Formats: sequence, structure tokens, C-alpha cells
Amino acid sequence: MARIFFDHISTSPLDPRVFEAMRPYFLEVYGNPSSHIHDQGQAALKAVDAARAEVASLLNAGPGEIVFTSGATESNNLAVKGAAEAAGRKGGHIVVSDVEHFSVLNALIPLRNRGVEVTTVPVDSDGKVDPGDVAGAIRSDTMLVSVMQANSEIGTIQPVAEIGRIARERGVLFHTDATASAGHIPLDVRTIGADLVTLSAHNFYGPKGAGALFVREGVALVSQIDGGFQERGFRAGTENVPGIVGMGAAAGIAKREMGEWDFRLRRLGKRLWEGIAASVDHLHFTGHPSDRLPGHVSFWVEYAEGESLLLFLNVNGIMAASGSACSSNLRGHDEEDLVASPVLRAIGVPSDICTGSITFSLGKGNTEAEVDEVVSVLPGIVKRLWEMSPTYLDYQKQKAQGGA
Amino acid sequence: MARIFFDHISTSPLDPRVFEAMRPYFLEVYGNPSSHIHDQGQAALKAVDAARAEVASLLNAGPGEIVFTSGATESNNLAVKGAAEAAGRKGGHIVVSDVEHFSVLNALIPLRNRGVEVTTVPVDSDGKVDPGDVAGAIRSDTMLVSVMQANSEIGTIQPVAEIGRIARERGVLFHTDATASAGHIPLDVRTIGADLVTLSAHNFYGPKGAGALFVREGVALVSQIDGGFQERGFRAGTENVPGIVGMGAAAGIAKREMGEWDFRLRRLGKRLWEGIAASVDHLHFTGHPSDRLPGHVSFWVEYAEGESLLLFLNVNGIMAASGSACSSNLRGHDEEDLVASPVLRAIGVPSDICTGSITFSLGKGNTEAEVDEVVSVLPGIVKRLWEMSPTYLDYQKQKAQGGA
Amino acid sequence: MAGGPYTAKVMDHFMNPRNVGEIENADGVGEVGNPACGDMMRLYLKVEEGKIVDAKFRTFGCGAAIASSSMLTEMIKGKTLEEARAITNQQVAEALDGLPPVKIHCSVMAEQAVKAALDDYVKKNPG
Amino acid sequence: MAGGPYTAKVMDHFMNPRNVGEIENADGVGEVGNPACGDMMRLYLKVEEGKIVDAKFRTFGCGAAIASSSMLTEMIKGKTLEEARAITNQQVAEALDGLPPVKIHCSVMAEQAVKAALDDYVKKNPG
Ligand SMILES: Cc1ncc(COP(=O)(O)O)c(C=O)c1O
Ligand SMILES: Cc1ncc(COP(=O)(O)O)c(C=O)c1O
Repeated sequence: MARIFFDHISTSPLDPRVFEAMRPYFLEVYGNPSSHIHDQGQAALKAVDAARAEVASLLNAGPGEIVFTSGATESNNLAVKGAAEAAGRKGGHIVVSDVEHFSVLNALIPLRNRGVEVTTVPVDSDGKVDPGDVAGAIRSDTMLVSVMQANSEIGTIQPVAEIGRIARERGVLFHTDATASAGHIPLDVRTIGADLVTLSAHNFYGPKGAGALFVREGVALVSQIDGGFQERGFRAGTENVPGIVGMGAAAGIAKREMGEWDFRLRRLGKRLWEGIAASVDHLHFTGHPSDRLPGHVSFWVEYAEGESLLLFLNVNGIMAASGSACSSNLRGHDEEDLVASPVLRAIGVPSDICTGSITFSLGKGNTEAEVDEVVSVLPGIVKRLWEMSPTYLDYQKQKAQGGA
Repeated sequence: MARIFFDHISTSPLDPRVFEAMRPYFLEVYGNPSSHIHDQGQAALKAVDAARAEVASLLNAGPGEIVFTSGATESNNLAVKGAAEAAGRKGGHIVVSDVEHFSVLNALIPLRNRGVEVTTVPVDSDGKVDPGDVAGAIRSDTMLVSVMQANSEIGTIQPVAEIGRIARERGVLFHTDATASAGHIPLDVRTIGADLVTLSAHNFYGPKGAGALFVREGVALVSQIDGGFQERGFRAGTENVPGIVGMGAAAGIAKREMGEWDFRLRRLGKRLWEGIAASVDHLHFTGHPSDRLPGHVSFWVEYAEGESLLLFLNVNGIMAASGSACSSNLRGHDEEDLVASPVLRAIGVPSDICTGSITFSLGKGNTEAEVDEVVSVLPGIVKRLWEMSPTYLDYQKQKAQGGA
Repeated sequence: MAGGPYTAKVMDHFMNPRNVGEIENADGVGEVGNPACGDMMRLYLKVEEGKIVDAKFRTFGCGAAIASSSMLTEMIKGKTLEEARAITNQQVAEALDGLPPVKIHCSVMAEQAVKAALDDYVKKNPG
Repeated sequence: MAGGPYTAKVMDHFMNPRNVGEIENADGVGEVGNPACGDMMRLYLKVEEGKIVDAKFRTFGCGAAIASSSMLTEMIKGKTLEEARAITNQQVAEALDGLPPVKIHCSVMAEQAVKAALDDYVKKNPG
């Protein structure tokens, strides 16, 4: 049975304390915050406002700058489409990096159809954006720069403070998608100079179905979900009260414990990194070696395909993720839905082997023993796949000839 | 302390069985359904698919026709904007009723800005749409008819099957917002002939943060939240697994128990209706007398203002809602956010008294004793407000003169 | 009892409004607002030697409207006409420990009611 | 063990693939796919008297690719060349109790691999 969860980047287990914080808001305080004329609604509204203050505090923002959403994807859509629509009716220009999440990149598609132009700045082989490239991409009609704080697939942390400074100097809005990083590494919206920041609760031990967008005071944004007057007009719909309460609790815990988690996860990450580097040949780490998410170890192995690695890992009780072609969008309708990871392509991994990428993302609950187990199991799995692989066979033959 | 919850139309208490169904999906099965290559993700995906089947079954739909969203507001936005955008780039026409929720009406605003024309069909004094008016409003360029199944404020149930038949005959998509009615009265998408149906879990003893849109197989819809490949491309973002599981459980319970609830609530509603009719003068019921939501009693009282009524009711332990100017959007920024209820205006309630509207909406947990308590408390509250009211004073003087 | 969106002071004045009623042969009567807009206030003043010696009101309206009316009558009793005229809606709102932003207009109504009642007094007592 | 998105049959052939390896001096070799597309299969055939007497494979690819390869080799062993050529990707997928829609191409690869190996055999054994 699968026991070792090394896939925190896809979602994290809820912290039991967060669940306890949410619990009363299911059966006892079930009111609708909009019905705050009566006690039930008033109690719900108070809880939402308290959570808002906690989320704001995680970011060093004002509570009036937090808009609750259903998650990071919605927040990214609201940020990108909302800012573009607020900036004007016709045309305009947006700068994004080459490693943004689909929820930023695909939100650009309808905008492109309405005449918005997009410049994609590249990343280096460690997955880093050069702030100079962002500066060079900004035009007179640029409305928005969107560069994530950290990439989930390869872990690289971007120089968002520098990018924010450039955007501000040029009078352009700056959005950063902090889905993978918020609650794990410091994120101060004033230091970063961000106007819009995307957060997702389930990525820092909070509940699924709860996200937020930081919207700096005074920033204009066109709402994307219209209806009643919730969230100061930025986002209509009855609030997911337990979800929001859970996000607040998770933000409070993260703020207090982040330093401790970071310390532990960096140590575990290093142990994992060193362990597999020593035991698996033909393994190439991806992402920046030091400016990366704590506990995040990503790599690809030559002659081994990602999904097969994941399946064997799962059979061995180890749950992980792959950015590979085969494992993404497995629920799609046809082969077209299987796209090779754009992130690996962006950092220049040769496309004939990038199907072998693996992301181990550790969380606060993982242990040294689990790391050691993974280090001991992985080489055997790789070997098994190599033995089945025609390309590895060819390589062995070539080596034998070369050696002969 | 407030003890009697008569505001189920704003939200309903979670059924404890629903909470139990959700519970394992917080701490035990926390996987991301997109990571279904491993056990955690696979278990989450299975749970989502099981919930999908349960929600589909409530509507007599196929599981492949259910798109999970964050709630009714999002579903209404997806239905209206998604259908309009799928129908074509330029212009087009939409027919709605005069009593739709803000999440339908306000979703039309950005469409109007893009050249879509909207015809609003009126309702009669009971709040009913005449299907003939819908037929008359359909034009050659009409893309969508959107008429709700039942109105939350006045309880009136619309002749959706007839409207659906007309829409189908004319080859126009039919959307019905069943937020207030789903789980309470039968809703068979085949009988109704609906192409799109909006559902909200928290309105039938399910969790907040979970909604769905029925999208009839083959209906084209442009997604409004773009990103990954969840929900067959109609709605991106990591699924709110516990919320979806809760919605499935709530749908299953509703399907089994709806008949029983209906029977009880109609009896309680009748008792409340008769009780206040006999004890409060100058009271006018709103909505259709028989074609209405079970347990829904709405009315307005001359010379008494709605918010004041609600505040006094709450002090007396009774929680209810008002469609009045003063209680809606109380969190707005300025007076402009206080709009008189468009629904009451639509049914022709004189605007100088429509601020006194009250909605008592009962749920499966309410009792006869609670009804009797409300009936005994309401007259005293009304009297107290009348005694403070200059308009009631004038009325009394006029009556005295008339009588002299 | 949470008091909904209001301060404890507002709820106190809403639930136990001071000076509700009518003054027979009042020296000044002011009526402002409109039931169609959700609130209407009628203020009655008794004036003696340039001072407001009694004030009563009737109000149709929300919690803030009733509380503002009640607070206003308390504030103006014993004041000179000039002092009463100088009262602002901010002072009424502050005396209630604040009102929600959307309800500020209720305190404005109270301010306008005094002015209207004083105008009526001046009209009835010219010179 | 849930087996992820795959049937138990797929997982069995993935975890315990039949006929992995190489046939020295094979009578026919077929190679299809491309590692850049995520999968590649090399199929070796031993043919005697118009029948496939042995089949082995090496595959780089996902679970479905490996399982399809394994299943295919089982299906063609003992078959005549004509019978083997007639095998369709649907038959491979069905033998595995089905594949996810996005993985159908893996069974197509298996079908193409037999055809390529048979073509190679014909080329090597003309006439
Ligand atoms: C960087 C980043 N942004 C946004 C998202 C979208 O998050 P969600 O699926 O929770 O909406 C993800 C999800 O993995 C992510 O990694
Ligand atoms: C008829 C109707 N539709 C839609 C909605 C919006 O629901 P939600 O706020 O849960 O998104 C409501 C809410 O009261 C409603 O009554």
C-alpha cells in the first residue's frame, strides 16, 4: 500500500488543526454571511472577516486587500483577465514567463482573441527568469507582468522582488502566482511590490476549494463571476465559509511554523537529493540548485519514462508526480491532451527524454526514514525500466563498442 | 439567543450525514484527482466520480453531463456567458425573466457590452412567467432562454417544462437556475427539456463552496475559468473534493427523502401562513399561493420596514430574510448599493411599502412548535414598529376621521 | 445577541428608542425621507426661550434610522436652536459608536430632520 | 493497490511483462514510436514454417505501452503470419480489459510493431 506521500506540490494533507478550526462551520455556524442581520449570518461573517485578517497577515497585506476565491486557478483567471479588462477595451500587452501554470497561460487565450498581445520571457536552464528580460519586454501599452513566485514542477524560485521593482518603475501592474510557494517561503507583498498575488489553501495544509487573490488597494479589476455583492464586488457568490475559515487557520499556522518547516524540509530535501544522486546513474536534477522550494527534488532519468516510474513507485508505496507527457491530462479525450511538459521544454531538457521527469515534493509530515526508503527503492525501479528499454539497450551496446 | 432558523433560502444547515460523508476526504483521502497515477489521487478521483453519478441521478442526467463548480453563482455565470460565447462572436439575443437572480442578470452585463441584446419577460402579480411571453420574445438570433425553476424571495415555481418545450421547438438553448428548488421539488432535465441547469449544494443541506452545472451532452459552452483539464475542459482548477463528495451525499439524501420533506414542509408552511394571516393585519402574502416552494412563506406588512422586523425577530430568536432595500448589500460601500428588491417591483408591490418584505423559509429540521412561536411573536413586533411609524399614525388618523 | 451589523449602542437605541411619540401642538415639526426610499422620520420640537425643551419622533425605517432618530432627540434636548442646528450627521453617527457605511444616510436624515423642524419653527414664529 | 487509471489486467502486464528481451538473429524486427513522443517499442520475431514461434520486446514508455507490448507478444505467439498481421489495436486493448481513451495510441503502437516486424521478415525472406 502507498504510504509515503511525496506529492505535496499537487496538494497537501489538511492539517488536523485546520480541520478542527473548520469543523464548527459545518454543523453549528452554518449561516450565510450575507444574511448577517441575524445571529447565524453574523457569526459566519465574523469568521470570514477573521480569516481574511489571517490571510492578509501571512502576506503583510491589509484585510481589505484579500479577495476569497475557489482556488488558485480562479485567482489566476481573475488576476489576468480582470486586470486586462480593467485596463481598457482594446488591445494592450501582457508579459509572462515561459514557465507559468496553465491557469495563467490559458487565461490569456480569450484575451488574445480580443486583441491582447502577449510576450513570453524565457527562463535559463535552471528555470530562472532574468529580470532584465522582463524590463526589455515591457512596452508602452503593457498592462500587466505575471511571473510566478515558484514553479511547482522544478521548484525554482523567481526573483519576484526585482521583477516587481521593474514593473512598478514602469507603471505596470505586477501579478505573481504564489500557489506553490505561499505558506512555505516568505511572501511580503510590500517587499515584492506585487499588485496581485494568487494563493491556494490546499497547497499549504489548508482545504481544497479555497483560494485568494491579493488585490492591492486601489488596483482596478473587472470581476469574472458576477452576481451579488460579496467580496467587495470582486467576486460574487455565497462564501465557502468553512473553506475560508480553513484557509485562515492554515495561513496562521504557516506564518508561525514556516521557519521550522523550512529548516526540516531543506534538510530532508538535501538528504533525498544526495541519496538519489549517489545511487541512480543517468539522473539529471532540474530547477535551480539552491533557489528552490524547500523539500522539492525534481529530476529526470535517461532511458526511463515518467509514468512507468510513478506507477512502480506507487506500487512500492511512494506517491510522487511527473511533468511527463503520459501522466498529465490522463483524463483527456485523446492523445492531443497529452502534451509534453512545457516547463521542461523551457529549461531545455531534450524532448526525447523529458518524458522521464519526476517531482518529489515533501511536506512537514515526512520523515528521514521515508527519504531513506525512497532512496533505497528508486534504483531498482529505474533498473527494471532500463532493462525493458530499447534505447538503454542501444546505449549499452554503444558503450560496449566504445569501451572495446 | 436566536434559535429558530427560518432562513433556509439563504443557506441550509449541513445534514450531519453529509458531514460524515465528507469527513474522510479532509484528513485521510486528501489526494488531488489529477494525480490519479497514485493511490491518493485515484481515491479522490473515484470519490468525485461517485458524487458526479449521485448528482446526475437527482436530475435524471448522465454523469458525463455534470460539471462541478464552486456554487450557483459560478454555474449561472458559466451557463449564461459560456453559452453566449459559444454561440458566436458578435451580437445575439438572450431571453430572461424579470425575477432572475443577480448572478444571471449581472452575468448579462459584460455580454451586453459585447453587443448581446437581452429581452426581459415580465411576471404576473404572483411572480409567474407566461410561457407565451417567452415564445413571443424569442427571435431568430436568440441563443438562450434563462428562466429559474423557483424564486427564492417569493417562492413561485415557474412553468419550466412548458418554457423548455418552447425553447426546444425554436432551437434555442434553455437554462434554468434551480438553486432554490433543486433537492426540494422534482427536477428531471429530460421532462423539463433543459440544456443547462444550475445547482447549489448548500441550498439542499450540502456544503457551501460546491455547485454544479448540468450541461446536456453535446451542448457547446466556453469555459470561464481556464487552466488545467479538469471537468472535461468546462471548468479548470483542482476539484474541491470534500465539497463535491458532500454535494453528492446531499443529492443522494435529497433524492430519497424529498417526498417526505415536501409533505412535512407543506404542512408547516400552511400552518405558518394561516397563523400569521389570522394574527397580523395589513399583511400581504407574495408569490403564487400554491405553485410555490414547500415551507416558503413570504409577505410584506404595511407601515413596517423589513430590516427592523428582522432585527426584532432575531432578538426574539427567529432568523429570517428580507428582500428589502435595507437588508440587502449591507456590506456595500454606499447607499447606491441598497437597491429595492427587483422581484417585489416585478410583481407590482407598491414601492413605498416594499421595504417591508419578509421571507420565512423552513427546512426539514423545523417543527410545529417553532411555527407556533413565530406566529405568536410576530404580531407584537409589527405593533411595536407601527407605533413608531409616522405613516401608520397618519393611517390611523385618516381611519378615525373616515370613521367619524 | 450579536446585534447584526450594528454596534451595541445602535441596538440599544433601536430596541429601546428614547422619545418615541408626538408632541401635541409642537412648536416645530420636521419630516424628511420617504417610505419609498426605505425610511421616513417625523420630528416634533417643543421650544421655550430659545431652547429645545422637548423632542419626540416617529420613524419608519431600518435599525439605523430608528437609532439615529432616538439618539438625535437625546442630543438636541436642552440645546439652543443654534446649537441644535449645528449638529451634524457625523456627530449622530459617532454618538452611536458608528454606523455601517451604507447606513450613513440614516444619520443624514436625522440631521436634516432637525433642520426641517427648526425651519418650521422659524416659519411659525417669524421675526 | 488501486492501479491508478488502469485495469487490473494492464497492471499485471505492466508489472510482470511477458517476453521482455531480445531474440538473437531474429527473423523480423519492428521498431515503432519515438522516445520524444513518450514511447517506443522494438519487437523481435522468430518465425518457423509460417508461424511465429517466439516473440520478445523492449519498450520505452508508459504503463499502457509496456502492457500493450507484453499482451501483444502473448497474442501473436503461435499465430500464422497472416493471423498476426490481422491483429488490431482494439483486440490488444480489449485483451487488456480496456485502456483509457488517451492511451489508445499505445495499443496502436503495438499493432504497428507487428506489421513492421512482419514487413521486415518479408524483406529478409523475399519470395
Ligand atoms: C503554480 C501553480 N499555479 C496555479 C495552480 C492551480 O492550482 P489549482 O488547481 O489548485 O487551482 C497550480 C496547480 O498545481 C500551480 O502549481
Ligand atoms: C435563485 C438563485 N440563484 C442563484 C443564487 C446564488 O447562489 P450562491 O450565492 O450560493 O452562489 C441564489 C442565492 O440566493 C439564488 O437564490
